[in-house]
This record gives sequence, structure tokens and C-alpha cells, in this order.
Amino acid sequence: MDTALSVQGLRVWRGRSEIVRSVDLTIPSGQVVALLGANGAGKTTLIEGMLGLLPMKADKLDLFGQDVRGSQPWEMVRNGLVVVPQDRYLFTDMSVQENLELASKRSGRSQEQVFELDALYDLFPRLAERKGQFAGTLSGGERSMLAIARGLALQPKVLVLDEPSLGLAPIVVDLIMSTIERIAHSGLPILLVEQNVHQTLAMASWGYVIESGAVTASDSSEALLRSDAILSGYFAVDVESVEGGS
Amino acid sequence: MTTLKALRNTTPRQTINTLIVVASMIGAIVFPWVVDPALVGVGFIALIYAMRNFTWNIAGGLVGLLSLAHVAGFGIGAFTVAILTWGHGVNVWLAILVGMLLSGLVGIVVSSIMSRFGVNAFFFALGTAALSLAVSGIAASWSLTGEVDGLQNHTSGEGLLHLQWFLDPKPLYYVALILLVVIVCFTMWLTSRTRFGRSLPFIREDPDMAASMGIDVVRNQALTMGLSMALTAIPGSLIAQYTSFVSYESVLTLEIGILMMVGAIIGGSSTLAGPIVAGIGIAALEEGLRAFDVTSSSVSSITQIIYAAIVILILRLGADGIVPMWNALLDRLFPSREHHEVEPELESNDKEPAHA
Amino acid sequence: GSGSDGASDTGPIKVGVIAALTGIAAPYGTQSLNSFELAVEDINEAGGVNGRDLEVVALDNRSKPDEVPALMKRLASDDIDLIVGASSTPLTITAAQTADQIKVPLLVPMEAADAIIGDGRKYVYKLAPSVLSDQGWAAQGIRSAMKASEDANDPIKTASIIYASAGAGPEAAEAWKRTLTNEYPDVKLLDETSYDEAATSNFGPIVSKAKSQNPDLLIYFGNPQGAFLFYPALKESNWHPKLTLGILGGNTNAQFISTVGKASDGDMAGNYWTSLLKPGDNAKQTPEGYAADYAKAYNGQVPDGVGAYYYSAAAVIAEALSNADDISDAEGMSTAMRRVTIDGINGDKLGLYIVSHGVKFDDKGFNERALGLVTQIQDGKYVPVFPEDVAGEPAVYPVK
Amino acid sequence: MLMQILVTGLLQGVIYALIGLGLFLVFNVMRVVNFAHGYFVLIGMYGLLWIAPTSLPSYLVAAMGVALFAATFGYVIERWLLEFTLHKPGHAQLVITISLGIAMQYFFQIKFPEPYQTIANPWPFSSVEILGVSVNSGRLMAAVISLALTVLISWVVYRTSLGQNLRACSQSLPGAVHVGINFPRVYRGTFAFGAAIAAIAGALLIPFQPVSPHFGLDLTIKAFIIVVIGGVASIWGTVLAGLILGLAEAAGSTFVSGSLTSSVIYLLFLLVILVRPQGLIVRKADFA
Amino acid sequence: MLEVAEVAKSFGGLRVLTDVSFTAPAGEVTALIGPNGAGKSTLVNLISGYLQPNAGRIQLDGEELTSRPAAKVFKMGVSRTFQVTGNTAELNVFECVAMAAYRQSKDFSTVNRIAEEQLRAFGLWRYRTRRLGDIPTAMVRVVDFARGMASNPKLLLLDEVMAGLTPAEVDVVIDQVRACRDTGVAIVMIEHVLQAVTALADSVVVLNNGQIIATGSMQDVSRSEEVRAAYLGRAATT
Ligand SMILES: Nc1ncnc2c1ncn2[C@@H]1O[C@H](COP(=O)(O)OP(=O)(O)OP(=O)(O)O)[C@@H](O)[C@H]1O
Ligand SMILES: Nc1ncnc2c1ncn2[C@@H]1O[C@H](COP(=O)(O)OP(=O)(O)OP(=O)(O)O)[C@@H](O)[C@H]1O
Ligand SMILES: [Mg+2]
Ligand SMILES: [Mg+2]
Repeated sequence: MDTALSVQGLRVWRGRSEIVRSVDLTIPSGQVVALLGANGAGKTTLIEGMLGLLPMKADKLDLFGQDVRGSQPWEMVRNGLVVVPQDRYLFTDMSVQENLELASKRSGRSQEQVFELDALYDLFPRLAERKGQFAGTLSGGERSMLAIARGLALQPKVLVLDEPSLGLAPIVVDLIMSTIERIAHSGLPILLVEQNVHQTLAMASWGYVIESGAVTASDSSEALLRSDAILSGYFAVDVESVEGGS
Repeated sequence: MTTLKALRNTTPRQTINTLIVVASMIGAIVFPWVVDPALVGVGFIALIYAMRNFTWNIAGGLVGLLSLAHVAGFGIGAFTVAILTWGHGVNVWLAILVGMLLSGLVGIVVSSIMSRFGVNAFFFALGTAALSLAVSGIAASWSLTGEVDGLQNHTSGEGLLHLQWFLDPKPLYYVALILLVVIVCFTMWLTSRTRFGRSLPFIREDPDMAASMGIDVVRNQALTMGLSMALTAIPGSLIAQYTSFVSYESVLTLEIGILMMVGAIIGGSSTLAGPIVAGIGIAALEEGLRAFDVTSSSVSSITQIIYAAIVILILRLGADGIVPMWNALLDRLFPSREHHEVEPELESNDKEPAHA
Repeated sequence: GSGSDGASDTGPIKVGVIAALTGIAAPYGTQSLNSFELAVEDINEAGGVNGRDLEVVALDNRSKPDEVPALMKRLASDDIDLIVGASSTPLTITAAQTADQIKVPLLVPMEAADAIIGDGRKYVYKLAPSVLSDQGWAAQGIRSAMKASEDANDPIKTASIIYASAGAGPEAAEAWKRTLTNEYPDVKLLDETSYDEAATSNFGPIVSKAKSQNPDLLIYFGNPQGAFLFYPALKESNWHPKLTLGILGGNTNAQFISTVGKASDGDMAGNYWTSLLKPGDNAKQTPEGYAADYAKAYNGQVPDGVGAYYYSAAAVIAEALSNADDISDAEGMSTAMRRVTIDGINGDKLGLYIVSHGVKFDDKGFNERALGLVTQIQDGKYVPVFPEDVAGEPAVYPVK
Repeated sequence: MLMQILVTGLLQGVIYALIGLGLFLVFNVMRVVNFAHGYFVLIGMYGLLWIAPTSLPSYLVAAMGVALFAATFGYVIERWLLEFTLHKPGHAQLVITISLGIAMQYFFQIKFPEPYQTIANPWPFSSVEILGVSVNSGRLMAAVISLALTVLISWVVYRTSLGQNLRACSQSLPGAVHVGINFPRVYRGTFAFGAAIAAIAGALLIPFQPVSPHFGLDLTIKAFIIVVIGGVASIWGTVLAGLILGLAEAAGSTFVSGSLTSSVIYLLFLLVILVRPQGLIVRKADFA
Repeated sequence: MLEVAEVAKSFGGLRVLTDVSFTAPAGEVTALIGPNGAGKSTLVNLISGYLQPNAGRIQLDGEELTSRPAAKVFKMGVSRTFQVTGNTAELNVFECVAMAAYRQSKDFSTVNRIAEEQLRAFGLWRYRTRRLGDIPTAMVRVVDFARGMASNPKLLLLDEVMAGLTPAEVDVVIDQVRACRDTGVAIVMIEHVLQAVTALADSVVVLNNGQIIATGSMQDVSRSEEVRAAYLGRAATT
């Protein structure tokens, strides 16, 4: 089986409203899959649902061929599904170093360490400069870097990045994008949520467009770049203007 | 005014709740005439509980100041009446005003000192608890407050002017009821209509953001605390008149402070009605549990355990308290328009230009 | 309540009890209600009063003074013309105030500050002596201690007072000092310390201060939470005054001897009561018998003077009812109370009155015949030592 | 005299520190203000009263037993009564623990109607002289054992990965989930542990401290004072605050008269909150 | 006009801003760009009264802002948005905007009217009854922006309001910024979304390591080698 993660008929609720309705999604091993969609389309909700943080139902939720429905979120993480959350959720009163140590220690039981701390600091020299500083006082961009580094320190088998470039300077965005590409080449399957369509699709092999909680298009990235789906699903601001347009 | 209308779409829930409020108002008015005369005193105590919880909630719920200093306000209200009216013959209404003023002053000072130093919510609770305990200790050792024996009312005037009726509890009951209604209306007006009142949720949730909207956080917090404590002095004064006796053990125990907090929270501290519902509910529950045969003293302890269990159960069912739980229930039974608003609604003037 | 409808003339006579069954004063309230009910059972067994049974209607005031007025009014509206209560001083003050307002007599069996009666009330009767009064436990305690030392030809020369600042502490201290200066001017008071019970978890420092002054007589007041720590601390200090003198509170608590153990030996204290009191000739119930009955009825618990006073209060009420012309209303009841005269232990008609002094209420409502009893702990028992007419054994002086 | 105050104050303070520590852990990790904490101490006290051990070995076994029982009890309470409130805003947990305390208080009142009892001193010696002050063996051993436990606990929190998980949960719950920490287990464990420490403290107290059901609230408040003064940043703050409270009480009962002792202590406490709102010990980031 | 003169700020031993001076004229958009951690948000915090500078002065139309508390600064006409949203989840969208409108009027109904206008202008009207926690994250910053406008400010500080918006939404906000600028407000905008900077900025200030390394128009600064190396990277060539 060469799919890393595969979901079918995923439905996720926030409070009493069903935000994600019947989504199918597959991440093949060693590939980057893009998840695109307007604000509030439900991307974050979908991810949190998969992880088990929100109430959800699915016909199928397989991680490396194993049914993981009903697993607790921390079990998912320990099984290798690592999410870099949109809200970052850093340990604010711990130093940058402690944040990373904590993550790498937690992972370091059986697997070999693919991402050593030193390698992570090489990746984000900014963090190396801020080693001893509390995570709570980092700048917006520094937080994003730390969140990504922490995710990598957990030695993921599948990596989900929720808007990793949010608030990052263009030069760092480039850096991150190329890093993601490099990591992906090393065989780590990645689900990438981004607003930066072109850069994202350039890197991804496959893309999904999600709109009001449902997948409206799913295609190879080349096809997607040329498709109407991007125009109607992604650039549209409101459901009503889509309706008006169609 | 279209704005207001749009904001105040009456939902079935609001209609039902309005009906309940009207019904309970009528109930409260006729209560003394339809029940056993001895129960009127219980009704009075219920109103005191409600008033205590409600006034606590102005600071505790609306601004999130988990205060245990309110018992000091309650005690100040009681002791001021005792010292001024019983001791020096000052008119009781005047004494109540003085008590409110003093208590409010304490509130303002406590809050402005504490928030100036950036004390967080739990520490605020404990700091104010310490204050109350200190005040209680002082009252127990100061001759002005009667030391451990407390003060008694030996005056004999009766009537509205003296706020005293020795035999019939009905008039005092109505005074409490009217004061409660006035306090509630005033608070409703304050929180929905004035800048000060509308700023309170911002202070509670995010003081930093509040400051960026020109809200003087420290000042408004202090004023709310002052207002809240000043109003808490009222039930204190009424209790003093009712029992004709105050001492540090009767009006300045930390237990009272905790009860105010507990009452407001199980009722639903995010709502205005919650603390009142809880106050009346607790009084009714205490009365109901009294119906057990108390001749064996352990039965009395068992009722306390039952009481605690009921409180836990209520919160177990809905952590936000009784009134939010009730509202959620109504929303489920009678889904309203608001519910559909989760979907983007179609409004003609709502479309922004999609492309410039 | 008033009105004498025919039915109630033959039915049981209801007596209200307001007690603290929960809350801070619960330990007192519980014992008092238990004892009162025991007494009512005994009275009814003995045929009741004028052929009518007594019935107890009890309400729990939860140790909250603000609940008391409503409870009193409820009892009154339930046609109850006599109320007994109400456990601790603040509760009793509110009860006394309400009693005067609603004009229903209130019998206060136990010690409560004199303030409950103050300059006089029409409807309040206090059975026990006061801490403060000249015949009270504090004054009697001093007399007893002095007498013991004089009998031993080693009169006390110096004394120190240590007392808890809450409860009866300040009143006791005042009475002790007054008695010492008025009656024993030769005794030198070395020191007077009041301490805060809530903040004192170790009496080491306080005891070592007393030790450094080394008084002959160490006078102490504390509630159980204090006394149960103070005496062990005294023992640990390897110093003992010639005599320790206490009063009520912790020193006479039912658990005092068993918890404090050896450290309590020889402690003299103004005490409500002890089961070693000699019964009177007319005894239907003896102090020892009461203690045994109580233990039997309530899981082997040992009662102390609080219970004995409530037991006796029931006897006082029976006495009042049996002499009364008219008990159909509160006014009649009050008159009946004022008429009660009991000479001493078991001096009532039924023989159920088990405390050491007699009963005769004065105009204000205080008991003229109330007299503080003093006991000393000898061989793990409270032995009555003062006044002489009830004393069992001579007092031990000096201790050890 | 001064020596006397110092010795009694410190011995009492160490026990306070241990009691405060249980509360500190629960507050710090779960943000739960456990108003029933003092009543968990009573579990230890009444538990031993009920078992009434007569020898040192049986006393130690009994102490272990009550700790185990308290841990189980704490676990159940956390699991069924508190866990559901933890992700919600508002202060439901506060009221729940208050109510739990009330229920426990009256339970004890029913089960043990005779207040203020202690057990026989289990230690083989009765008192010793320290710096010229004679000290009851129960107090001395309670302090020694408390100190040892305190050191052990701080080692766990600061030196083991278990402790790191605790601290992670205390700072960001979602963060903890995202690095794969089973936070409900951490929560339950912490709460159970806090209850066990409290019960042990109770077991250490009962040989010399008579117990009554009302003692619970007193202890809760003292524990809070300690935690607040100590600050949430470090265990050592709690320990220091415990010692300070012990000393303040010892000095207060000698030098301040009457009911003002508590008032003075509470006002001092208030002052500390104002001067050091973050507590005595604040952890600083190092700007290396 | 906002004048920032020789401002410096450090945290503990860490120097975050050194000797920063620039002006932001009324009716213009001044873009503040620079790498992460350059000190941009810190500068906004200094101007809006959340932090006090260690040195230097900040003035608005000749009035001193330096070391004034945040609430006072707001009253003097400075509105800001937050890059990192705090505990705002429970707050109501309408109330947020209405609260800010109190700077314009004390009257209850006027305030509500202003709030309504702003919400409609920003396309947020449909969210009016919602909690901030229930609306898409990126929209929270747009609400912040609307809130800023409702106060009729002299100076508006926008800290990455476009982050996380889709290109189309960015266009909408760009229009709003323009409209706002045209009413004569001085706008200081921190952005990493170059699409917006290019479209809006009348002048650009580039911060790096707490120091200004370039100022001028977008074309000017993007020609600078230093800016490219520190900030723009590949984006400069596309
Ligand atoms: N607590 C809640 N209750 C109801 N609806 C909610 C709640 N929280 C969020 N929503 C709604 O859920 C929808 C999906 O939000 P989600 O955060 O998943 O979107 P997203 O695609 O990740 O957007 P973004 O690009 O802003 O991150 C939004 O419309 C939002 O308004
Ligand atoms: N309270 C603080 N204590 C210590 N360092 C701080 C504090 N606040 C900010 N810093 C540091 O100051 C630097 C500047 O932070 P600032 O938030 O101003 O950056 P920024 O330019 O807004 O970056 P971004 O574009 O990533 O948001 C950062 O390196 C940050 O870590
Ligand atoms: Mg998202
Ligand atoms: Mg920033």
C-alpha cells in the first residue's frame, strides 16, 4: 500500500454545525498534496477533524493502511501524523530550546532521528539566535518557524502544514517552500495548506480545492492550475457571488 | 434604529424567557399572600441571596473579577447600619447610603491597587479572600464593631422610615424585592446602553485589546468593583435590619463570600438572570431539604451532602450554569433564525466588489 | 401562636428547639438536641406533664444567625409557645432578639455571652451561670485554685493568663483578673496573652514564654482546636506550673482527656458538669445514668456539660408546665417560667434535673441560683472539687 | 525565644510547603483551583484515625494506604467531575471543588461525630532537643519526611521527562496534544498525585494535630496563600512560601495579640501579592 | 502626521530597535517591511502605547505620544490591529466595532449606526452577531481593521491584516485601505504580502535587526541589494 493517509466520507462538526461534509482525500507516500480553499472553507477544521480534535465521522481513515478511526489525537501524533497547527500552540513559558527538546525527546523512542536539533537550527538560524528566549515573546514569524521546527523534531511520518508561511517574510517563505520540497523529496508525505496558490501547486503533485466544507475539485496540480475550479472555488469571496456567477 | 432591530430579532427563546420573567414577577409579588406566613421570611432570605449573587456578578461575571472581597462589602453594609443607626440614631436609609459609599470605596481601592499591579484572576480571588479574612479579624477585635460579641439593635422605631417591622416580615420582603428590581434594571441599562457598561466584556476577555479601544481598563475595573461592592452593601444592611444583630461571625465569614461566588456561577455568571435564579433556587433547595426530619442530627449533614451533590450535578450537566443550559435547551427545542445564520445569509447590500 | 382550641389541650405539648446541626457550631448543636430528646423521652415515660406528652419540633439553623428569625417565627406560627436554643452566642443573640419581638419565651440552657440578655429581656431565660458573673465559672475557678493551694499550705503567689481571642476568651480573662484583684490582691499577675486560634498551630513559643516567667498558676482558655495543642506543648516543654486552671471550651470537651492524655492530668477547670456529681435524693435520673443513656442511644458517644444542661432544660420546662395555670399561650408560658424554683440537683418534681445548681429566674431572666462548678482531672476523670457542697474529692495541689 | 520561634516555624512551614505543593502541581498543570485540597489532607488524617495504627510499621503502612486511597479518589474525581470542565471557559471547576469539599466535610462529620481526635504517637521516641528547643517527635518526623518528599517531587518535575510533560500541559494544552502528549492521563495522574501528597501530609499531621471537619477549609486557604505567594513559576517558590507562613504564624502568635494575628498575616500576604504579583520566585528567560 | 524620531527599545539585554526614525504623512500609506523579528510589531506597540521606548520620541501632529498609556493614545487618534489575537474569542463582532465608534460620539444610536456602516463596508455585516472565535481566523484581523476605521482615527496601524487572506480577499482589503487613506488618515502598514505593499505603499520603510536599512518607494527599495538579501529573496526577481 503506498498511500500514507487516506480518508473517505469525512464529516467534522464545530459545536452543532457540520463544517466539513463528506470529504475524500488521499496522501500518497512521498508526495506533496495541496489543500486549497478560501478563508473559512474548512481547511483547518478538516485537519483538526482528521487528528481527532473535533467531533468527526468517517467511512474510512487509514494511516499507512491501518484503520485509525477512533484514535485519540495524541495517538495519531505518536503514530506519525504530525500537524503544524495554524494557531501554532507553542509552549509560551518555555524557551525555544525547551520547546524543541520536548518534541524531539517525545519522538526519540524507536525511530532514528531524521531531524536532529542542530539540523533544525541550521534550517532556521533565526531560532538558533533566540534559543534561550521564551516562545511567548517571539515575533509572529519566529513563532511560525518554531512551530515548523517543532513539528519536524517530532520525526513525522506524515506531515500536515496548516498555513506554514503565515506571517513570514518572503525570503523565509522561499526558504520554507524549498525546505518542504527537500523534505518531500526525502520521501515524507506532506499535506500542505496554503494561500499562496502558485508556489504551492508548483511543488505539489496533487491538489484539492475545498469550499464550504466540501471538495469541489481534485486533480493533478498542473491540471488544477489551468482549471476553472481554482477560479470559481478559490478566488471567489462569497458563496453568493459564486452562485451569481454560475 | 434598524441596527437595533436587526440585533434584537426576537427568537422563540426570548419570547419564552420574557414570559417567564413576567410570570415570576407576578409570583414574587403575590408570594407573601399565598404562602404560610413563616415562609415569607424564607422568601426574604431568597431575595437577599439573589441580590447578593447578582451584585457579586456585576464584578465577578461581567468583568471576571473573581472577588472574595464582596463579603467585606456585605459586612460593611451591615456594620454601618449597626453602628450609625442602632448606635447613634442616624436614619437607616442614610446609613445604608453611607455603607454603600464605604463599601464602594473599598472596592475601588482594592481593584485599582490589584489591577495596577497586574494580578491575575485567581490571585485576585485569593488576595481578596485574604482581605476579607483580615477585615473579619479586625471586626472581631475592634470595640467599634462590638468585638467578638457584635452589635445589637435596641432601637424600637418601626415603619418604612426606620426600615423595621418587628413582627410582620412582609414589608421588608417588598423592600428587598423593589430594591432587587431597581438594581437589576439599573444594571441592564448600564450594560446595554452605556459606553462604560458595554466596555466590560472587553475588559474581561482581553484587557490589551480593550486598551486599544480607548478603554481605561484599570479605571473601569475599579469602578465596576466599586459599584458591585457598593450594591452588595445593600443586602448586608437589610440582613442587619432583619436579624437586629451583626457580628463578625454572622456577616463577615468567608463562607458568605464563597456562597456569592458559587451562586453566581451555578446560575450562569455570563448571564444577568443566572445569579438570581441560583439565589432563589438555593434558598428553595435549603428549604426543601429542611423538610427532612432533622431530629437526627446526621440527617442534617446528609442534607448538606445532598445539596453539594445537586450543585455538582447541575454543573456536570452544563458547565456554564443553569441559565445558559436552559437557553441551550430552548434553542434546541425551538431552533431560531439565528441558528441559520451560521450559513452565510444572502443580503443584497452585503456583496462587496469581488474585484477592484 | 395563641388560641386554646380544645384539641391542643389534650394532645402533646410542642416545644421548639433551634440548634446548629450543621456548620461551625454543629458539635454543640448536635449534642444538645440529642440530649433534649433523650430528656423528653424520659419525661414522657414518666407520664408526661399533667398527663400530656411533650413533643420536640427541631429546626437546624445551620450555624447562620440570619436564618434564626425566620425559624423562630415559623415555630411560633406552628402554635409553639416555648423555644429552646440556639447553640452559640451569635445564634442565641438573634434568637433572643426575635423572642422579644414575637413575644415567645426562649430558654437558653447553655453558656452564651451575657449580651443575649443584656440589660434585661422579657422573654429570655438563661439557665447556666455566666462566664463573666461573680458566681460564674471563671471566678469560681480562681477561688477553687486558691483554696486548694491554701489547703496545701503553699498559697499561690504568681499567675499568668493565656486565652484565645475568640469565643468566651475575653470574658473569661476579664472575670479571672477581676476576681484576682478583688479577692486575692497578694497574687501577682505576671502576664496576659491572647492568641489567635486560627493562626496558632504550634504553642511552642507561647508556652516557652510562660515557662520563662514560671508562674505558680497558669490560667488558660482555648476552644478544642487550641486546648488540644496547648496541653501537649506544655508537656513537651518539660516544665509544669504548680497548677493549671481552665474554663469550659477545650478543657471540658468530651474528647479532652482521651486526646490529650497524660498532659491533662491535674488540670482544674470551671466546668458545666461532670458525671461524677452526686445525685440528689429525689433522683429519677443521675448524672452517670444520663451519660450511660446517652452513650447507649448515640453510638457510644460521651456527652459533656452541653448535653447535661439541655437535658436539665427539659426538666425545667416540665417543672414550669406542671406549675402553670395556663399554658395555652406564650404569655402564660412565660409566667410559668418565672415561677420555677428548683433547689439543686434533682430538686425538680420529676427528679430529672441533673446539673449542680438550682433554678430561680430573676427579673432580667438570669438564673439567680446559677453557680459555676469546678472540676479537676484526677485519674482521667473530671472530679468535682468546688463548691464544697458538691465536691467529691479534695483538690490536688501542687500537681506532680 | 527567638530560637523557639525559628524551630517551630520552620518545622510547621515544611509541612505547609508539602500541602501547598500538591495544590501547586494541580493548579499549575491543570489551572484548576482545587478548593477541596484541604479536605484531601483530611482524608489522610481521618483515614489514620479510623485505622488507628499502634506501631511504627503499621503507621507507615497505613500512611501508604491512605495515600493510595486518596490517589484513587482523586483520579475518580478528576475523571468524572473535573475533566469535562477543563476545556471550557468559566469557573465551573471552582464551584465543583468547593461543593466537593462541603460534601467531604459533612461526610466526615457523620462518620466521625467526635471532633478533635488524634492518634497515639507512632514514633519510638517522644521528643528531642533541637538548638535548645524541645520538639515533639511527631512534628520533627513530619517535617523531615515532608522535606524529603519535597525534594523528590521537585526532582521529578525538573529532571524527568514526566515533569516536562507536566509543564507542557500547563502551558498549552493544544500544544501538548500536537506533540503527542496524552493529556487526560497527565491530568488524572497529576490530580491523583496531588491528592496523595495531601493525604500523606494528613497522615504526618494526625499524631499531633487534632482533626475536625472544619480543618479542611483552613488548610485549603493556607495552601492557597502558599501557592500564591510562592508564584506559579517554580516549586521552590512554594516551598519558600510554606516556610514563611510557618514562621509568620510562630512569630505572629507570640508578638501580635488576639485575633489580629490572622489579620496581620493576611495583610502581609496581600502586601506580597501587590509587591510581587508573580510570586516570590519568577523564572526569567535567559537572553544568551 | 506621525513622526518617529530616534526610537530605541530593548528587552532585557536584547536590543530590538535602535535609532529608528521615519515619518508617516496623513493621507499616505507607509509600509513597514522587513524580515521576521526585525522589530516591526515592537514599533507598532511603541507607537500605540503598549510599550515604552528606551529612547527617542513619537509625535502625532505635533502632539507627544511617547510614554502615553494605550487608552490615551487611542483617544488621541491612533487605532491599531493585533498580529497575534489574544483572548478575544468570546467577544461579539458588532460590539467590537461599536465600542471603537465611541471615539466619535457618545450617543448610543449614533455609535450603533457608525458600527453598522463600517461592518457593511467591510462585508462583515453577516458576522455581526457572531463571536470572534466563530469567524474565520483571517477575518478577525479584518474586524480589527473595521474597528480601527469606526474610531475615525488620525493614524491607523495595520499589523499584517492581510495574512492568510486569499488573493481576492486581499484585493477587497486593499480597496478599503485606499478608501481610508483617501479620507486623509495616516496609515502605517506592516505586510509580508507583497501584492498589497506594491499596490498600496506610497513609501516603504525597511527594518532589519531593529534598524532602518532603506526607505523610499517600493521600486527604490526593491532595487537595494541589502533589502533583497535580508528580506525579499526570490520575490524580488519575479
Ligand atoms: N466554534 C465554532 N462554531 C461554529 N462555527 C465555527 C466555529 N469556529 C469556526 N467556525 C466556522 O467554521 C468554518 C471553517 O473554519 P476553518 O478555520 O476550518 O477554515 P479555514 O479554511 O481553515 O480558514 P482559514 O484560511 O481562515 O484558516 C468557518 O466558516 C468558521 O466561521
Ligand atoms: N517581550 C519580549 N522579550 C524579549 N524579546 C522580545 C519581546 N518581544 C519581542 N521580542 C523580540 O523582539 C524581536 C522583534 O519582534 P517583533 O514582534 O517586533 O518582530 P516583527 O518585526 O513584528 O516580526 P514578524 O514579521 O515576524 O511579526 C523579535 O526577535 C522578538 O523575539
Ligand atoms: Mg485555517
Ligand atoms: Mg510582527
